[in-house]
Amino acid sequence: MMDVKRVISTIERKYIKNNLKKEERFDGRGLWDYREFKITPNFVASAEGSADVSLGETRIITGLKYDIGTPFPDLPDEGVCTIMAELIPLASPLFERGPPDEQSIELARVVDRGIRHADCVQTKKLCIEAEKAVYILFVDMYVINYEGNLIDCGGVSALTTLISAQLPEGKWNGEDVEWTGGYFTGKDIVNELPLVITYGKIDDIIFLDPDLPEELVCDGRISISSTEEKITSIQKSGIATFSFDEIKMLCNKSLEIGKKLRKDLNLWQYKANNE
Amino acid sequence: MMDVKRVISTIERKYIKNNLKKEERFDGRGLWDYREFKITPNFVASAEGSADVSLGETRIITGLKYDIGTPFPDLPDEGVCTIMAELIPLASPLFERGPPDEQSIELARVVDRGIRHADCVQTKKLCIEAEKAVYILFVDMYVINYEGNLIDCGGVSALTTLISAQLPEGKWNGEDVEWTGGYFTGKDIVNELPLVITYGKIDDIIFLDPDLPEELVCDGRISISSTEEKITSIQKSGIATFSFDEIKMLCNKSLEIGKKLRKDLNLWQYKANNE
Amino acid sequence: MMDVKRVISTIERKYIKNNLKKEERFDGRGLWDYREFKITPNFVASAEGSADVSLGETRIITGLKYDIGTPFPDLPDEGVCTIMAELIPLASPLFERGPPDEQSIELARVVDRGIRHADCVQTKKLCIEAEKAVYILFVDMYVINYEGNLIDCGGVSALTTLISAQLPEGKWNGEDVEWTGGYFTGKDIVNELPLVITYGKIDDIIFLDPDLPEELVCDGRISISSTEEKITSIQKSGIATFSFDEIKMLCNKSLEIGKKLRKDLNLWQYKANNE
Amino acid sequence: MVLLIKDEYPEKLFQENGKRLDGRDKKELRPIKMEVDILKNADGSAYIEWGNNKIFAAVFGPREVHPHHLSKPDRGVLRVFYRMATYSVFDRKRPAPGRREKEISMIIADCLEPVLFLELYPGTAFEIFIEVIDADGGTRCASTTVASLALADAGIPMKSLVTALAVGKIDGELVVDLSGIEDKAGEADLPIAITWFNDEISLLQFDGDMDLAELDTVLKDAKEAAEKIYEIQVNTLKDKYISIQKNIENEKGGED
Amino acid sequence: MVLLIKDEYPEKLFQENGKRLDGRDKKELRPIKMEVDILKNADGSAYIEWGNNKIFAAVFGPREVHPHHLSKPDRGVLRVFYRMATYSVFDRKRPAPGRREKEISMIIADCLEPVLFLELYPGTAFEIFIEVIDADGGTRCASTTVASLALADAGIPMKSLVTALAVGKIDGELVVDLSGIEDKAGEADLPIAITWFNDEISLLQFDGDMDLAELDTVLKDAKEAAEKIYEIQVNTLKDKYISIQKNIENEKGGED
Amino acid sequence: MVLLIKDEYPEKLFQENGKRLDGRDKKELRPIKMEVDILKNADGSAYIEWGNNKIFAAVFGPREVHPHHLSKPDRGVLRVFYRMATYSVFDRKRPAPGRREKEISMIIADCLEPVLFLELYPGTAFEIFIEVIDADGGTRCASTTVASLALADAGIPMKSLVTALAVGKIDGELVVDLSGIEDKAGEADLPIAITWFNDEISLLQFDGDMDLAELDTVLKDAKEAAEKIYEIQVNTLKDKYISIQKNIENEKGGED
Repeated sequence: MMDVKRVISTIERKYIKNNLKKEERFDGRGLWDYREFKITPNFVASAEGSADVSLGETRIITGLKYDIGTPFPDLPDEGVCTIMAELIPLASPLFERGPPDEQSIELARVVDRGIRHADCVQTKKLCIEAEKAVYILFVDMYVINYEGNLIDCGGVSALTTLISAQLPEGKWNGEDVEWTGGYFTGKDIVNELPLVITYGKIDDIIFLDPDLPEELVCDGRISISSTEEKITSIQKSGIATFSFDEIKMLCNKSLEIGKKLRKDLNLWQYKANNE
Repeated sequence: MMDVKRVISTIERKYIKNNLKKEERFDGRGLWDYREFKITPNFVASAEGSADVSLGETRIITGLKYDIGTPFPDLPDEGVCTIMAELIPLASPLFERGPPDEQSIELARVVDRGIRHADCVQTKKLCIEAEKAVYILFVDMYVINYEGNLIDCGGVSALTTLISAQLPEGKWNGEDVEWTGGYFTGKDIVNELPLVITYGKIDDIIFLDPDLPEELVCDGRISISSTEEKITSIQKSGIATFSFDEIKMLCNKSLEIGKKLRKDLNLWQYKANNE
Repeated sequence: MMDVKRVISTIERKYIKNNLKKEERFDGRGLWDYREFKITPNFVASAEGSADVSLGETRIITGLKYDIGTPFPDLPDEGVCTIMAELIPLASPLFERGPPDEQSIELARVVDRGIRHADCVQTKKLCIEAEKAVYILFVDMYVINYEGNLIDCGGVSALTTLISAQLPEGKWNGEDVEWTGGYFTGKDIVNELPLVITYGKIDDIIFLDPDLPEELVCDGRISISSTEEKITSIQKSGIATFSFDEIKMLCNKSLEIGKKLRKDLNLWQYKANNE
Repeated sequence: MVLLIKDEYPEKLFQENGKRLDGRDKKELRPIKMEVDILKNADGSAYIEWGNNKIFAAVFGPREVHPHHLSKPDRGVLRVFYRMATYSVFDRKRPAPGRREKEISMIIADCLEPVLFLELYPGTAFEIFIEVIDADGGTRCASTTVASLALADAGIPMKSLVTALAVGKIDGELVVDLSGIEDKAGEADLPIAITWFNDEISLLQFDGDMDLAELDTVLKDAKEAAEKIYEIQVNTLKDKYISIQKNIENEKGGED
Repeated sequence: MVLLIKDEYPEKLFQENGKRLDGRDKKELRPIKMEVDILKNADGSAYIEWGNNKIFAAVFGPREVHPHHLSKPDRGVLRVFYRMATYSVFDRKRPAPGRREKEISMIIADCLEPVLFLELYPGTAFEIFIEVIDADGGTRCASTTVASLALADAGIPMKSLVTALAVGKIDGELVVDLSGIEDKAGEADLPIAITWFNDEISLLQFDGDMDLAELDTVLKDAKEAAEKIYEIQVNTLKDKYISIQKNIENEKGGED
Repeated sequence: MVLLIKDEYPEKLFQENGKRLDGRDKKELRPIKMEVDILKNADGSAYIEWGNNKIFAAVFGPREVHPHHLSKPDRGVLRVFYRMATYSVFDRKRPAPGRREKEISMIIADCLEPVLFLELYPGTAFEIFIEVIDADGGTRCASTTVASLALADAGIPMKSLVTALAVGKIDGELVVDLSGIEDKAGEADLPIAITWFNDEISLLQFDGDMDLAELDTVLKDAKEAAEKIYEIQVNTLKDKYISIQKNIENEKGGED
């Protein structure tokens, strides 16, 4: 792979940093502004749920497929929801072909943890018959264009996909699963709406939603997932270090920004309607 | 791997092409002549069917193994016949070690499609008990020497292998498959005898059964499978383009050549006899 | 990987060889002396059996895990014991990351064969219910430090691990395996105590228990497993050749050295006691 | 375990009124929509919606070849990577590219190479990445068609565009542009690509069962239908140039 | 088939006397034992026993980078390979390294890099191999802690040691140093690492459910506990130097 | 699901008349047939039928080493790739080479290397590809024997040929040249190879159960039997040179 860090020259690095110090960003945003989110739900006819989400020029198309499987023995009445990410080379010359690399593992894991620990997907509702049959959901994210901050874009993409989902409803006939003829929708599955919010850090400057050049020059990032009142997941990456006070400040900010974003995006509008 | 195209020098390319234009080939064949086929059935004692087939110096040894499996849900009363090809490095310095490359995938696929779409293997006869147990046949081709036109050699090799097959006959005892003591032979399985016929194209010259130097210099190939009256499969490969008239001419020729070859090879003579 | 043979210079090779000719070794041992064995059983709390074994500076930590599986159809009343080895890069700059290489396959196979053919693990005692459920034991060796002669160290490590084992005892309730509440220990599983003994050969000099420099310069090695009275396994490796008389002499010596070592190590002291 | 709903096919592929299940006549194409210059990070890109197919193509190059031993000293190489998203099909596809994807990649490369001047780019590679986001029959043809647009969008010299579509036989009738269901439940499927600079066929596959007369007819139908698709391709490129033209004029206007 | 004994968790994680299941108070660490210079073939090495965790770390470098394209012309690279032995966990782990192991490797590398002067070692690599022989909760933190010791043992210039531990919430109570059972059955888990040269946080992960006040408290607890672990690290290194010192003195004595 | 017919072994491996199941005496070899120069694209090749074993060997070299880092500056390397066809055994083998095949490849390489002068070929490789088309016990020995012929056919300087066979114990009796069924159902199996230039053993493996006296006897039997196989190897090469000689003479005759 190209050495990502070398795509940006030392001059650019200085320029970006100096601008950030002056609280100026190349695209005119303030330090705590998001780029624009654009959401198209149900983009993929073959999927049981899907969303095409852009954050600025970063674009992720996510789809949901399902299977019926036997539950894990230690969670006999819970379904499973897995998140996968593919950073395909179409999206950037920085991505290479081959098995998932560290960056795609990170994207999937951070989005997954933001969802998992917020009691977002009600896995007990994905149970058809305890110990016998549960839904296994596959939420697969494909990065179509990469312009920085995949995580926040992926978080909204995965969440919208789940909300838009519509699965055939199964019941246990004593031996096998059969279709009731009805459907099971995102409204039945999704409980909380956790949002993951990512900040970059260069030297001692912290800013929201890094775009690609900012991501390439920054020392590190921190992604904080939260519901209305609680922090549910944190992931620091890169070699930046954060002071204890900075962490507290960012947790605080995340609750605040999350609240606003949750209202602005109004994701429930994308729920499936045919029941 | 070696760059196949560079094995042949520009001078050789010109020489081969000029000869073909004069309808002359290095080994004295006319444009529409096959090299000689040699067939040894039942070459491998450990296999349930096998054939050692040479087309000129190209040699492929194919064997058939079977397993009993559960049928696909959407084809509950049909067995399965899979074709695999290995281009082992023993056969040519052009082949490298490692997982199957494009050329071996192509060989397996073209032979497979020629067989599959001609209703050659009667998959319903490979059913022991609907929804419960069917035969899964593995027809595996090993290229022992490579001197061009693997596909036509492989087609005859796979077909002879199927015809020579002798499988233990199973019956369903309500719970499991047990052996009746009898056998199931190629005669019971094979219906049609589709033959795949390959042509090379250099500039605007088309010719039957390319040998290795011809294959290495040609712009492309086309393989056409047919039964007595019908075309059942076509596969163009390489960067040659064909006019609409050329395609019609070749389809016509394939029926004609196929008829003659089917008679000459008389593959039914290789059927297993012990029932 | 580094070219192992080039780690040792020609001068060192001559020096080691000349010393061996004078029956002198760098660490003061005689030609037929072992380095010291140190054994710590039950090193790993998470494993059902384990041993930390050093032979001089060579150190292998082995653990045993189990699973319950269906027996092989041709051995319906026998459990399975598999041996695996990992030569992790922590143990030596000579080891590289990646899938198991030839050396780790060799270590696992030679230790496995020494155990398997000596009727060491009584696989029939690993049967819970014929045709239904048997124990599958995984004995996994991790090389922690590599200073030559992994095989003899691994042999003692695997054997001690088996002796120290303590598995929950299962019984068949007609449908599934349930725990009796009791345990199954190494004493119930292990029958014979085969020891594998390895010799190096440089030119025409043969010596016991090669250390790392000796292993790197020697032409080949031979590992001989034996019980009290019988030879149960031999494996020659490397490009040394042995005369027929040398083989006879070494088989003889192996019975002799094995007897002494079996007494000195007194492996039965490490058996699990809680029944 | 069996999925709740099986991917089953209807017994008949024509309605009582003689129309196909999706309401089309035998020689009618599904709705097709194309866009170019849709992916900012690629040297050229295009997007196609063809029935329910949704496919992106991105072109990079000429650029260095990785791994290096795949480069050729006397010409450029064309590498195509056709992939399907896991969720683009009825049963979730495994994430790793399978044999089918590799085979189709090779076929598309062979089919596009005749229109390129690779001899002008020794030692370099053109790489085309194709991602099928939603699949509904004929993805290899739609991919070829959109990849040819992406090459044009990248400004790479070409002898002509390439247009591909699948024709075939369903319920005994010859039709053009097989839908997913027609592809699976029909009797014959013939993907074909035409290189317009010489009016010849650069991709041809066939699986099924046809006599010579049927083949003759269906090839003619294919060419007629391809001409309609070609027109859409050309207009998509024209629209792009018109819009660029307008931008330039607007800027000039602004300068005045 | 189901294993005979399931890996089940108790309903309560506190005893009646208010102690945790292993008898600890909320802010009490498990027993920790460290050693350095334990693997003769490495440039630096260390071993830690932390509760039932048993972990080895070996450092090699600065050395050539394989494969070469991973090297950087202007600085050294730090590569961490965290692996778990198959038998180190309740259900046997598959031998090949999984995604989790690769992710943790990356996290540990990011967490250690701030204390190194990689700009002084252009074109080379430091490689840290970590092998978890026995696992009981908090392996990523114990691995970070022991890897930092192994770096020091290798004599590599460092701004400071790094200390990591996991704090969290079990049965609604905030505790430090989660055990394996507390990690699995608890409500929140927060691994954290501190780079002592700037008193900042170089690893921070969190999964669970906490309000801001809880987070504030638990971070404070984490720092206090980390200071105790740091002391053990420093003493382990001191002991090594003292013993080297003694050896030298003994030798000198012998010379007299 | 269980295969219809299991791969079962008889209870006794001797007939009432004292002969082995295939009619052989204890010290009798199975029929052996060899050919050289059978694969036109290799630098040297050979084919062996030994009982029901059918094995091809092809030698390429000296040639460049891929990947390059496996080459040695001061000597050539010998690489052996032993593979079994999927259909060569009772239960279909998976297509990808397994651990057993890699292990046997290494053993055969070690066993053949002593007869080569690799120090004369620095930086290059000899590669031997062995394909077992039909297997019936003793394939590693038959492969070694046929590979040694292929090396000679390639005209590579050798100190001597190498001959290998398996001896063993079945139903308590020592026998030579174990068949497939004897290998699986017998008590002991001892593959051995002899390098004739020094009359020493270059491959020796043993699995089973023998006391010293038995081992002594069986090694003697092995050597006697190997001498018979060696004769066949030599005659196969002689026949080739005679036929070349004749061709040359015929050509000369033609010239007259």
